[in-house]
Amino acid sequence: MKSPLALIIAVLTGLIILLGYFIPNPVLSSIRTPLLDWAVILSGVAGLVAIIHLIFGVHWEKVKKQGMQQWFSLVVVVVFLITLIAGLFLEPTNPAFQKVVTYIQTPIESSLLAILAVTLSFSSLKLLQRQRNWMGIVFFVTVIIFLILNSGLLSFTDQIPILRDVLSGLQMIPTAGARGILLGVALGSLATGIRILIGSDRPYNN
Amino acid sequence: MIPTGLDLVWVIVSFILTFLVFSYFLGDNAVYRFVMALFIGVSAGYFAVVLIFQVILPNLVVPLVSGDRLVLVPLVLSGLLMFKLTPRFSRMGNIPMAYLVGAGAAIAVGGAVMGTLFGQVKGAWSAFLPSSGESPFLAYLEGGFLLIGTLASLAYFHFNAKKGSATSGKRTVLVAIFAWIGKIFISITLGVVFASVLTAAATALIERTDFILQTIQLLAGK
Amino acid sequence: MDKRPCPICTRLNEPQETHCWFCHAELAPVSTDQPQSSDWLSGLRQDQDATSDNNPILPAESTKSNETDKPDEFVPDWLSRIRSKEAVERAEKKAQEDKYWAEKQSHSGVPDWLQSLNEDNAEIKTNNEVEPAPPDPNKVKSASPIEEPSTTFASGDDWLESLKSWQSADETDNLIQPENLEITESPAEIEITPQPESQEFPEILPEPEFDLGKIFSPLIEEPVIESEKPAEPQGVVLPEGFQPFDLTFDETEIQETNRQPEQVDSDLSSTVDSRPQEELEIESAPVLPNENVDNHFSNEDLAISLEPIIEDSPVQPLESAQPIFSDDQIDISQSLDQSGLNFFNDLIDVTQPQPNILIEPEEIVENVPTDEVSADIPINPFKGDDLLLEPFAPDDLPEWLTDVKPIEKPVKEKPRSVTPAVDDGSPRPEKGNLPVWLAALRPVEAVEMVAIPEEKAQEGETTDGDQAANVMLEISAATFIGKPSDLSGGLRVSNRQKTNAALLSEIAANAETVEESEKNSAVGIKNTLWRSLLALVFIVVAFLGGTVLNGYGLQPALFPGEVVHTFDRINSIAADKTVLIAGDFEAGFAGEIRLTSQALIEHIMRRNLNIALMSINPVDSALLADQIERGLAFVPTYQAVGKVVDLGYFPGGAIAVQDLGNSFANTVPLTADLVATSSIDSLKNIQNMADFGAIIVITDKAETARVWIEQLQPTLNGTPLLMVTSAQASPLIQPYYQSGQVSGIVSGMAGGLVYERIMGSTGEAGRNHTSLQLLSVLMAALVLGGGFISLVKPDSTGGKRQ
Amino acid sequence: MSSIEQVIGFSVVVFFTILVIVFSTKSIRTRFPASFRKIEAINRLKRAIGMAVEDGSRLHISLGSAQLTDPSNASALVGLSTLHRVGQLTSTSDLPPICTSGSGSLLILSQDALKRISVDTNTQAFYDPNHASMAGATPFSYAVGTMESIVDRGVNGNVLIGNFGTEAGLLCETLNKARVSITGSDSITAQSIFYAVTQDTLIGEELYALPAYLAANPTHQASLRVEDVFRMVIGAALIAGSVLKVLGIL
Repeated sequence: MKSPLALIIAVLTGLIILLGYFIPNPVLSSIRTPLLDWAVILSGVAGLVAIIHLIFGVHWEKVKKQGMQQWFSLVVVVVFLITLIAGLFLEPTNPAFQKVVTYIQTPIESSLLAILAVTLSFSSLKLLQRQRNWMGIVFFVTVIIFLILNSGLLSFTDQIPILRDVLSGLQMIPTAGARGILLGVALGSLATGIRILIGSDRPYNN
Repeated sequence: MIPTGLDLVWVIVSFILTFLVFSYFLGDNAVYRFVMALFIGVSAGYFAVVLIFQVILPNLVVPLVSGDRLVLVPLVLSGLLMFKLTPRFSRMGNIPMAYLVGAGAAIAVGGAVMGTLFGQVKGAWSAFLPSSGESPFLAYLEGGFLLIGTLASLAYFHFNAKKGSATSGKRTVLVAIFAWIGKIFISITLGVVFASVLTAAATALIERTDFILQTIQLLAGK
Repeated sequence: MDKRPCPICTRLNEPQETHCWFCHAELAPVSTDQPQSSDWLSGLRQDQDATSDNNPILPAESTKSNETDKPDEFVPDWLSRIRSKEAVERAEKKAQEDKYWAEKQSHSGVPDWLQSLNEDNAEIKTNNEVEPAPPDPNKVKSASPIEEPSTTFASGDDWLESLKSWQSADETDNLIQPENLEITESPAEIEITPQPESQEFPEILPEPEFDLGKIFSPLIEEPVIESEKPAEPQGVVLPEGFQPFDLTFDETEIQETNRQPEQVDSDLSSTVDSRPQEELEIESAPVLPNENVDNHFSNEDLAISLEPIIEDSPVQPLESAQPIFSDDQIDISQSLDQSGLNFFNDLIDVTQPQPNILIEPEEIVENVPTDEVSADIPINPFKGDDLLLEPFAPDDLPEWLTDVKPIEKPVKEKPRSVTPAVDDGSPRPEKGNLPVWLAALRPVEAVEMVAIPEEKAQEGETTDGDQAANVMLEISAATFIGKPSDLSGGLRVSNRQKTNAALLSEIAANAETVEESEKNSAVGIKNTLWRSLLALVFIVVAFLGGTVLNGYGLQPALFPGEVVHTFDRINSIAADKTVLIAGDFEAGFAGEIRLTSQALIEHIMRRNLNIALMSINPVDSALLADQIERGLAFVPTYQAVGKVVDLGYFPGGAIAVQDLGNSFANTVPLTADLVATSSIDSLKNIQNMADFGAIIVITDKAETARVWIEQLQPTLNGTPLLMVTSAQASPLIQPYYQSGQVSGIVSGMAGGLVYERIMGSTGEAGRNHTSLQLLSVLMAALVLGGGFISLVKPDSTGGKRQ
Repeated sequence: MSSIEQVIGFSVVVFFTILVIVFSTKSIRTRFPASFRKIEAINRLKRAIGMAVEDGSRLHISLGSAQLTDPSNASALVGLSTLHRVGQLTSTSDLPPICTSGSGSLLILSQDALKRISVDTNTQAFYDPNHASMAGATPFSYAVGTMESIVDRGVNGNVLIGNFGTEAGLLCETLNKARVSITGSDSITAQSIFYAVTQDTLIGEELYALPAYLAANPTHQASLRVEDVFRMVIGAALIAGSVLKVLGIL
């Protein structure tokens, strides 16, 4: 069953905020600013809802089941509770609590990124097997050239005018390609947003 | 800066965690999964604390205490959103979600038009302006090259097929030619970005190995 | 009529006979003193010792059709025996039967056997009118059934008895053992029976499964049922591959459960017997435990699930109506506890005309408490029928196949939907596993999405002048693709078919999967080994670059302009100005960001500028604070306590940036420590972002950099916007630097190294620079080598080709 | 931001909206039926959907970690439309799709989408709110949680549509174990990773076309046609503006 109230709220909110982009009216701006702030607050609350669901809806349910996953989920729940309680007592600006980020989260994420260096390189071995076409070959050649460029091994070319211009021109190409991609993405975003604003797509309705 | 005391303990924890994550090189294993569980729990806990102290308290609770009536609206909406936790009453949360989606759609449209469309179009135009010391001819050449690349990349995405080719899905000749050129530009772009991603990841690996090295030296020095 | 037809086997008997000579069933007119005809177990046991004269015979019609339709190669020994005995009997009775069957043939459109049932119904109805008192359910349970069971389950009993000649006593006993019930209580017991199979073995899967619905609702005419077939929702767009799938069910089993109560009523009015509705209601009264039903079912439930029983009730007392269920379910139906709903949902399935759908008892049994099973309950024939599916299966198959067990899948314990239109209580469909080679052959056209039907549009278009509004309506009407309501709970397949499927899957698995999984695991191990080796090489190279080979790396000959401009901008900031450092990066990039930005932050500290820290990512507060702390190690004279202000985390991403562009003072009223920004010396003069000395955005993503540039730069009025980015964002931010929107960029470790060089300091970037160069070359070599190998030895599966 | 830009921007939005509505009308659709070029990755997705129904395997859709308050949310909204459509198309299977995301609002919307699918397709019995989950609170933890979901739930087909960062590389680690994985992102970084590591990648704007190619509803196809119209307008504007720039007028 569709909720007309939800539709009206979505469309109205969207239109007011959107008009604020185009019409520099102080009244409109005074309405639009709190609307945006509320959206930010709601986004934060939605984050809390999602975390509660993640811990008590997903992982706590897994804790009740048998198997190896049970123990991993138990770790998730326990660690979450410890972090939450510590944070509630210490507050997030406390340097002691911030060590959770600097000494736990950062090393883990950095290590994951480091893993990517290996796994992406390994996957790139078969790049041409996956993309055996013109695009793939151009991609392949570009990756090699720019890896060497990024390494700084070709820094001597800065002193050779022709080579420098060629490499400079080569580095312009991504600008054109990225611009084309970004314009396309903008068109797609525009279409997606408008479909919601005219009530066609309603991801919020039950 | 040599860590001591509790800081040293944290460094050792960090050191161990790095090794445990690196165990993934040996394949997906229980140790790695344990660390990932720890990671998910810690990040969720930290995020929750930040949300409580830096979003909800200053934006909902503090204004409410100080008598700001306008805050009742987001407060009620937030309350309704909490109903999404229970499947039975989840419909109550549709209103705040509708609000969020409407706002998000407007932000997407506004950002696409005012940010990206205008920004990129103006950027393409500005390429024709010669920078300081550059000859206008070179600037036009450069701008023209970029323009063709941009147009071709745009043409690559063209979706309409030519009439009568509903089954073959072929584009018109002109669009097809431009699309082919655009494909080259796009693949170069993706290649450049991918090379940069590899560089960033390699930097992370280097930073981690450097950390391992430093920690070993620190512990050996102790 | 001289001869009286048996209500079970429909054969003619002498008028003085009280029991059928063929099947020992009671003959219809004798309404009192019914023997335990439904004591199926005892009957079966007696038949074990019976002589060949007593061998049961399949219904004549079905036998006839079998003989004509069925290829010879499908006739097993046991069937030959049955047929030979039948032939003898038929020869004796043919003359009398011909007359009788000729009479029956006059009823067009209704199968003979069903017609006979209807006639029997009429007879029994008369009997019930004589005895209208509603039977006590408890009594009914223990009492022998009256006439109708024998009528209703005629073919079932007949079929069961026909088995006696070939079925061993052990097997027969097993059929009715409770343990056996439990054993067969596999979760996947109910599945689809493919149409051809049911046609292939009509003699072993006779009418009971086919026509349970007809038996339970003999008053509903077939054509009416067909016309009542639920239309597929308008606008349904199914992939082509799905269409036959659904159509199959449209033709077979969707019909009944989708019937709305009023539709059923209208059907009743056009029943064969054309009995008045009141009469039907009266007849239903004795049988239905109405008070219980009222307590536990919605009107819709009753209307849909019980209608057929109501119709049959006079001739089908409860215990005979239950035979499809286990005995203990009779108790359940009387107590009608919470599980009653499922119970009757199951009943719905059974009462539908289901030519190719078999109901097996296990699912029903699982809902029933075993302590309610009473020993003296007559074994119900339908139960037996269902159970008989089990022993039949092995006999249909060669012995070597009988060991193949159906694949069991766990029953989901979630309660079913209470919506009658949705939940028919059926279990989940059995999964199929196509071999990989077959899946690969599947043409995409088979699942090509059908174009959006135009019918939807018509719904929305009422007037010409209101097209926009119509579009809105049309838009909102999603293209529905749904399960037919009675399929929502799953599809049903017999155990025998499961056995066949298990066999097939076993063969397929042996042929493809095992080999493939072995191959995959071998490839997986090989990949892991190679990857581990590669990781080791990477780590060793990184170590060497930072230690032994440190200093051998090539230094940049020229300093890139964007880094030099950054340095110049920082250098030119007035001493009393505050620099805003906004962090918008993930913790994973903290290492790279530190290598990139360390020299820049040192530079700001050396200049003794005020710093305001702001984080758009929740973790950045901590990471920026850590950066400042590290900077203090190199610039110990910097008074961080008074000079650095943490503004905390700003949620909202792009919105926060936009707000900052509009007004800093309004957007940031408090610091992270909840102190008013207006009360802080370094911030009290700042109303807008343009009032800062410089804005340094530290980010790892080109997208977030774009947001800052596009949203904020136009409001800065010449205040430098500087970017410190991860290497991965650099190529996409360069154009902004070239267009002048960004004043300077320091990107990646290479940028950090250049900044260090400009500063004349030595830091982490310089220490690790060689490692980066080595790793970059290594990665380039790997990609190159991999590419050459790919060209020389292409992957057998092939990639995307143009 | 000049006022002329605001007027042009407003005009763009208004004309875009009008054209979407016009192209959605039945008369236009029947008189000028749409025909789109083929996109191989989407063809494979269609095949994967059919296979998922037939062999009873599960599809997984991941929406990335964009916040609804970010401009990059459009890709996630497309992911939601895709989730809804895929859910409809696989409704005859007994394994509804699972969905992971990296932000709270996307979690709630994906739960709503799954519930709506179950109502639309009479499969409430299969609805489980836990089929949609926020796998992690940060992009990397989301990637790690999603990897676990893919492995633990026996997913045989993946659709990754949304805003991803470098963590896309981690996700790709498990994608290759599935039969089919369709990837697409508005982020060029993620696109490059997907292109290098996976076989079926939707590049740039192609991801926004996914619901239209899956025939979700008339406006999706209409908006695709309008995008083509505006693409030409943008092309013309680029050329005209460049000429004016060279001439020194602009």
